[in-house]
Amino acid sequence: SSAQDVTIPIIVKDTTSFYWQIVLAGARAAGKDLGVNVPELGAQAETDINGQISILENAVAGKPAAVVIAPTEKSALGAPITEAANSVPIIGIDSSADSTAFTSFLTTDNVQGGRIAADGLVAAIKAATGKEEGEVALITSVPNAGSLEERKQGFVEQLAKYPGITLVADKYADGQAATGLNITTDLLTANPNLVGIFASNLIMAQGAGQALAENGVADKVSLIGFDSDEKLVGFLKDGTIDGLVVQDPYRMGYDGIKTALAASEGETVEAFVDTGANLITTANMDDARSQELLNPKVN
Amino acid sequence: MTELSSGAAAHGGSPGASSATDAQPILELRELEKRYGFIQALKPASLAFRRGEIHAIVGENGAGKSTLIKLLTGVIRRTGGKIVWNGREVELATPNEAIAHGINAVHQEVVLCRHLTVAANIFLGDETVKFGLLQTRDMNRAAQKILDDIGFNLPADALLGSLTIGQQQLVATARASLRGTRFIIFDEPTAYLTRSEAAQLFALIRRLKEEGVTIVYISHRMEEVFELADRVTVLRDGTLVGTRNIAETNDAELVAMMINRSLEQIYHKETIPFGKVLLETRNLSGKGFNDVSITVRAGEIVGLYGLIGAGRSEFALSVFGRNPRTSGEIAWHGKVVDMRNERTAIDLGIALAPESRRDQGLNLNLPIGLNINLPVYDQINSGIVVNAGEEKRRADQQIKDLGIKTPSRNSLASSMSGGNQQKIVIGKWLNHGAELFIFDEPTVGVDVGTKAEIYRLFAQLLKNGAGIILISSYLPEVYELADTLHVFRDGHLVGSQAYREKSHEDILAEAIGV
Amino acid sequence: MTTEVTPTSVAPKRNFNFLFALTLVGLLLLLCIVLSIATPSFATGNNISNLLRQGSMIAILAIGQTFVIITAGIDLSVGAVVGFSTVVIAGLLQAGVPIPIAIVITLAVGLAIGCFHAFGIVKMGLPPFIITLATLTSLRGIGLLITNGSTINITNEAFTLFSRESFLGIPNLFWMVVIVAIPAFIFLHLSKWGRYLYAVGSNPEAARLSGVSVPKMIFIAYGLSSMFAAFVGIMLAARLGVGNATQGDGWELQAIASTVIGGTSLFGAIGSVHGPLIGAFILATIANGANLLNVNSFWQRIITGVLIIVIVFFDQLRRRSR
Amino acid sequence: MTTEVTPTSVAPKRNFNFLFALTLVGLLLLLCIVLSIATPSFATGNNISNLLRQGSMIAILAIGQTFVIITAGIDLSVGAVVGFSTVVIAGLLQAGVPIPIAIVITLAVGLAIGCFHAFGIVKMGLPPFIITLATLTSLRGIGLLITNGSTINITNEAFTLFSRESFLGIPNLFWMVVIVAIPAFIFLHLSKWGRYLYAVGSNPEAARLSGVSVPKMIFIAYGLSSMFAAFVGIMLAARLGVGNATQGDGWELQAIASTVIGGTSLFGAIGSVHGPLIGAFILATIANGANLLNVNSFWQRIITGVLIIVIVFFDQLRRRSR
Ligand SMILES: Nc1ncnc2c1ncn2[C@@H]1O[C@H](COP(=O)(O)OP(=O)(O)OP(=O)(O)O)[C@@H](O)[C@H]1O
Ligand SMILES: Nc1ncnc2c1ncn2[C@@H]1O[C@H](COP(=O)(O)OP(=O)(O)OP(=O)(O)O)[C@@H](O)[C@H]1O
Ligand SMILES: [Mg+2]
Ligand SMILES: [Mg+2]
Repeated sequence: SSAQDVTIPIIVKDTTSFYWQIVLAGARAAGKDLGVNVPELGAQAETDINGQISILENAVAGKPAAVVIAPTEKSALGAPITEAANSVPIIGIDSSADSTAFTSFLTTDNVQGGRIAADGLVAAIKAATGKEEGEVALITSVPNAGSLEERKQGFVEQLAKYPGITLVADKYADGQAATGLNITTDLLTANPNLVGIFASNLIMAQGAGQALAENGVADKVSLIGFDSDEKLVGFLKDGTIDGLVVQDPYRMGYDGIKTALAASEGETVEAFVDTGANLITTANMDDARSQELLNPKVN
Repeated sequence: MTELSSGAAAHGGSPGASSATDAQPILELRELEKRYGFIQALKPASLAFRRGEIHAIVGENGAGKSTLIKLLTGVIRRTGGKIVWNGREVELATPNEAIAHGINAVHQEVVLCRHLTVAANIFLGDETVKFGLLQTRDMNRAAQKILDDIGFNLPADALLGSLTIGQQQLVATARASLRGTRFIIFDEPTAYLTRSEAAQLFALIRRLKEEGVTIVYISHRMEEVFELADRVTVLRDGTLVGTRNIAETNDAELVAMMINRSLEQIYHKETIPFGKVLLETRNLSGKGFNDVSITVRAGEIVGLYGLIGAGRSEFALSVFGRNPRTSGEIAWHGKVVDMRNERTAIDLGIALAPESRRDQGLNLNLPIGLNINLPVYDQINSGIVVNAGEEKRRADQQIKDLGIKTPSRNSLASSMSGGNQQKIVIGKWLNHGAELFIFDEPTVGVDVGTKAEIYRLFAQLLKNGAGIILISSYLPEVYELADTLHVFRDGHLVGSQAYREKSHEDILAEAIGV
Repeated sequence: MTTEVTPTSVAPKRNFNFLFALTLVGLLLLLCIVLSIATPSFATGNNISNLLRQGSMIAILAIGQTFVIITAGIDLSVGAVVGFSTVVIAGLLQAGVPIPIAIVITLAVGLAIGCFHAFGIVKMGLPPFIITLATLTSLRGIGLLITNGSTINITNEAFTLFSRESFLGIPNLFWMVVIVAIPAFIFLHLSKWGRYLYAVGSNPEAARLSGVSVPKMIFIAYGLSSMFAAFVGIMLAARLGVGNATQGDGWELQAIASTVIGGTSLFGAIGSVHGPLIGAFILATIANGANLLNVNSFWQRIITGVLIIVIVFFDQLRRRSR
Repeated sequence: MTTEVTPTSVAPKRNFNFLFALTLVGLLLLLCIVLSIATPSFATGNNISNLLRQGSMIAILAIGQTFVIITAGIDLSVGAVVGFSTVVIAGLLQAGVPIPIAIVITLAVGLAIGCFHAFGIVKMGLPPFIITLATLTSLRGIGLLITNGSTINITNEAFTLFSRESFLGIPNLFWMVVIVAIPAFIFLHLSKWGRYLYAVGSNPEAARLSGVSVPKMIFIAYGLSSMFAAFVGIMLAARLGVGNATQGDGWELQAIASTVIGGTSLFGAIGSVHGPLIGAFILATIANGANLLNVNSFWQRIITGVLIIVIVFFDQLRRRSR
C-alpha cells in the first residue's frame, strides 16, 4: 500500500512541555522518513485526563492506520484505549495504562528513573561532602501527574537504602518555575543542613537550579534534575546541577511511529521495548551518547 | 409642635380602643425615630393618619420625609418608637409585612427591574402561577387592563428599561395601587411626570381616596399640596414641626414652617440687559430632535419647555457635544464650531447640569468634594499633583454657598438626600464657571427655600455675563424666569415667546399640540 | 464600563431571546457544515457521538453558571468542585457505598459548597468573585489532602461503563445534559423562581421591596451551580474511572465563556438556558474540528480566544442596534 | 447581591483608607511576629531577602490590577502577559538586542496588549472579563507557537545577574517594586488622573459629562496593567534565566486576590496603591512561612483560601460598621 495516505496520529500528554516536543520531533522525523502522515496531538497539561480521552476519541474517529499514545493516567486511560484498540492498533509510549490491548509498548520506566536519581544524588553528595549522609528534599511539579508520582515512588524507595540520608521535605509546586524557585530558597532557609535536592521534572529543575545559583550554595547542595534542555545543560556545565536523569524521548517518538506503521501493515512487532533512562553528570556529559540525548534534533 | 403633640397624646391616651372605628386613626406613629450612625435622620415623631384622608408631608431637602416613608414600608428599620396600625402595634420590619397590611409606596427614585417587562414588574412577588408555571399571557392581559383602567397609556409587554423615567414612575404607581389596598405613600411622584401624566395620577389618587385608601403625599410643589391634600404635616431637620388642615393654612405659613423664616418670593427675576450672542444653533438636528434654531445671549435665560420626551434633553446633550448632531450647525460667539465631545464644549465655556443626577450627574460612591471638583482638576494642579488646598477650598465654598447639608466634603454623595444631591450637581458647574450654563431640570426634588437660592444664583450668573438655558417640565418655573421661552413638541420647536408674552394655558396647548 | 445600553425597543423580550438563540444555532450549524466539507470524518456517527460527549460536561456547568451570572454574580469554583466531586464519589464507591447513595451524597456535598458560597455572599458580604476564588483554592487542597495527591481508582464497572454507553443511539453523557437542561429551562423560563432570579440580578432592592427573598434566590443560584458541578464531577468520574482532585482545572473559565457566548450578560439579568448550551457545543465543535483537521494545539488556543471575541462582539452589536 | 452598603461615614475618606492600611500592616506584622517565634529561620536577613523577592512580582501585578479594578473592570490576562513577555525578552536578548532596547520593546508589547483590551472594551463594547479572558487564552497559544513549546535559555549574564543582586542590602527585585509603586502612588492618589480613574469607576456617564475622557482613562488603566505585567515578565525572565510561555499561570488570580485583600472593591471606585502591595506581601509571607514550617503544600492551599475569606470579611465588616 502507498504509505502516503497512511495516517498515524501521536498523542502526547502535554504539548506545552519541551520533553513532549522532543517526542513529537522524533515522530515527525519518522513520519518524513517513512512517508506517513503524523498528526501531532495532545492535551495542554499533564493533568488533563479528560482532554486526552477526548483527543483519543477524535483521533480514532479519523480512521487512522494506528495510534501512538503516551497515556497520561494509568487507570483512566485503560478503558478508552481498550475500546480504541477495537478499531485500530494502539502503540503505547512513555507510560503504561491499565489495558492489555497495546500492540506494542515503548517506555521509560519512571520508577526506575526515580531510583537512578536517588543513586545519582547520593553519589553527588558523597563527592561534595565525602559522606553518604545528610538531609535531602524532593520537589514535584504538580500533584496527580502519573509519571511524577512514579519517579517519586522510585526515588523514595531507593533512598531508603541509604541509612545516612533522610528525606526532610517532600514538596508539591504548581507547575511554575518561579514557585519551584521560591520553594527551594525556603527549603534552604528552613533546612540549613540540606545537602541534596531532587527536582523531578524539567521546570522544577530550572527553578531549583536558579535558587541554588541565587543563594550561592551550588557547592554545598547537590541537585539532580529530570529531563534536559539548554538551560539545564548550562547548569550541568557550571556545576549548579550535579546530574540529570535523561530519557530518550526522541527515540520514543521515532520508534513509536515506526512500530505503529509496521503493526498497521500486519507485521509482528515487539510487545515491549524499554527505551531507558540514563544519569548524565558533569563527568559523562561529553560522551557521544550523552550529547545525543542532551541535544535532540527538535527541528 | 404643640398642636401635633396634643393630638398624638389624645390618641395615645386610649390605646385599649382596638375596635376599628372611623374616628380611630389607621396608622399612628409614636415617638418614631431613625438614626444612621451619628446622623439622626428622624427625631422622635408622633403623628396620626386618618382613615381615607390625603395627608401631605412637606419639608426641606434632607428633612427626613423619605426616611419616614421607608420606615413605614419596611425598607429600613426604625431605631426607636412605635408604629400602631389599626389600633395594634406592628413591627413593619420587612417590605412583605407592610404589603400584607396593605401598605405600599411609590418611592422617590424608581425601584423596579429594568430588565423585566412592565407586567412582570407590576406582578413581581405576586405572580399568577398554574401547575407551578408562570401564566405570562394572563399576567400581561391583567396588567394591561390595570394600566388602561387607571388611564395610563403604556404597553404591558414592553421592557421597563425602554420607558422614560416618568413612564417608569407610572408603572411604579400602578404597582403600588394594586398592593396598597389600605395605605399608599407617594414620595415626590410628579418630579418626573408631565402635566398630563400628573393629571392622570391625581385622578387616580382621588379615586383611591374614594375607595377608602389613605394617601400620604410628599411634594415640594405647594400648589399640588393645596390641590390634593386634606391635611399637611411639615418636617424640618428631622423634626415634626406641625400639622395643619389644608383649609386653615396657606403657602406662606407652610414655607415659614419649613424654612423657619418667611420667604417673600420664590421666583427671583431681575432685569439684566442682554449682551452679545453666545450660542446660536442653526437648524440643528440629532437623535430625538429636529431642526432647532435658538439663540442665547449673555444675561439671558432661555427656557425650554415641553412634555417629557419632547427632545429638550437630547438637544442639550448635542449642544454639549455628548451626542452627535445629524445636521445643522452650532455657532459659538458667532463662529461655527465643531462640538466633537464634552471636553470641547467645556473648554469653550459651556456647562451642563444633566437631568438625571443618579445616572448622569453624580459619582455616587465618591466624596462630595471630588464630585464638585471633577470638571476643574485641569486647573488646580501644582506640577503633576493636584493642589490639595485649592481642592478643599473650592469644595467647601460650594458646600457653603449652596447650603449643602453635609458633615464634610469627604462624605459620599450617596449618603445625601435627593435634593442635596441635586445641589452637588449644580455646585460642580458653579465651581467650574462658564459662559453658558445649561440646567436640565435643575430643581427636581429641590425644596422651596433652596429653589429660591438657586434662582438667585441664576441672577448672579447672568450679572456676571453668562447666559442660561433652563430646561424644565415645571411650567411656573420657566414661565417666571425665562426671558425667552421655547416650546418643544415631538422633537420640534413649536413656539417661542418673550417673557410672560402668552398665558400658561396657551403654552400648555402648544406643548400638548391641541 | 460599557455603560449598558438602554434598550429602547418595545418588542417583547421573549422574541429577542428566541432570535438570538437562532443566530447561535446558525453559527453552530455553519461550523458543522464547514467541518463536514473540510474533513470526511466529521459527519460520522462515531464523531458526532464523541462531540456530544465532549461538550456535555461544560454544557451542564454553563447552565449552572448562568443562574449565578443572572444574579450578577460569578462562580469561579465550579472546576474545583468538579475535581473534588470525582474524589468524593470515587472514595464512596471504593468504600462500598451503593451507586445511588454515593451519587446523592456527592450531590449533597456540591449543594453544601454552593450554600457556603451563598452564605459568604449574603451573610458575610463577600463579593462572589472572592468567595468562589477562595473555594477554588481551598477545595483543591482538601481534595489533594484526602487522596494524598494521588488518584482513587474506581473499580465499580457498572459505574464507569455508563459513561461509554448510549441510549437510542445517543451517548448517555448527552442524555444527562437533557435531564439537566429541561428542568433548568422550566425553572428559569417558566417558573416564578426564574422570574425572581432575573429580578434579583436586575435590581436587588426592587426585588426585596416586592417581597422576593433575595438571600433565598442567591442560595438557590449558587446551590444549583455547585450541585451541577458535582453532577459533572460524577459524570467525569464515570468517564475517567478515577477520582482525582486536580481534574476540571480551568473549566470555570470554559463554562463562563460558554455562558457569555450564549448571550448571558455579566452585568446580570440577561441570559437563558439554551444559549449557554449552544455556546458550550460551539466551543466543543471548535476543539473537535481542530483535532480532526490536525490543527496545532497552540493554534487552537489562539482560535478559541479570537472566536470568543468575535462572537461576543456580534452579540453586543446586535443588542445595541436593536 | 451584596448591594453595596452605603458607607455612612462622617470621617474623611482619606483617614479611613489610612486606618485600613494600618490594619493590614498590623496583620502583616502579626504574621511576621508569629512566624519569627515559630521558626528561627524566618527573621534572618537571608529569608527576608527571599521574601521580598518572592512577593515582588505579584505586588507589581496587583498594583496594575488595582487601576483596572478601580474602573470597575478586571484584567484576567496578566498571568499570560507575564509568560508571553518572558518569551519576548528572551527572544530579543538571544537575538543579540542590547538589554535596554529589549526591555523597552517588551514594555511596548505589554502596552500594546493593554491597548488592545481597552480597544475591545471601549470600541467593541466587550465586557472586560471576556476580552481579557480571550487574550489569556490566545496569548499563551502565541507564546507557545513562538517557542514551539520549549523554553528559551537566556545566556546574557548581566541580565540574569541583576535579579540576584541587592542594593543597600535590599534585593534588586524589591527595588523594582519601589520604582513602580512610587509613581503609581503619585498617579493614583495625588494626580488628577487618579481622580478621573475613580470617577470613571464610580459612574462613567457622570465622568464623561464632567469632561473626563472615559476612553482615555480605560486605555490608561489597561495599558498600565499590561505594561506592569510585561515588566514583571522581564523580572521573571531575569530571575529564571529563561523565556517560557506557560510561566505566570494563575498569577492573575493571585494578583486579584492581593488587590481585594488590599481593600479594593470589585465594584470599582474604591482602592489604593499601598493596600494591594501589602496584600501581595501578606500572601507571600503565608507561603514563605508555610514552606519554612514545612506545612504540607496541600494545606497551604487550604490556608490561603480561608485567609482570603477572613481578611476580606473583616474588611467588609469594618466598612459596614462605619
Ligand atoms: N443611607 C443613609 N446614610 C446616612 N444618612 C442618610 C442615609 N439616607 C438618608 N440619610 C440622611 O438622612 C436625612 C434625611 O434624608 P431623607 O432622604 O429622608 O430626606 P428627604 O426629606 O426625603 O429630602 P429630599 O426632599 O431631598 O428627598 C438626610 O440628612 C440624609 O443625608
Ligand atoms: N437612548 C435613546 N435611544 C433612542 N431614543 C431615545 C433615547 N433616549 C431618548 N430617546 C427619545 O428621544 C426623544 C427625546 O427625549 P428627551 O429625553 O430629550 O426629552 P426631553 O424633552 O428632555 O424630556 P425629559 O424631560 O424626559 O428629559 C424621546 O422621544 C425619547 O423617547
Ligand atoms: Mg426624599
Ligand atoms: Mg429631559
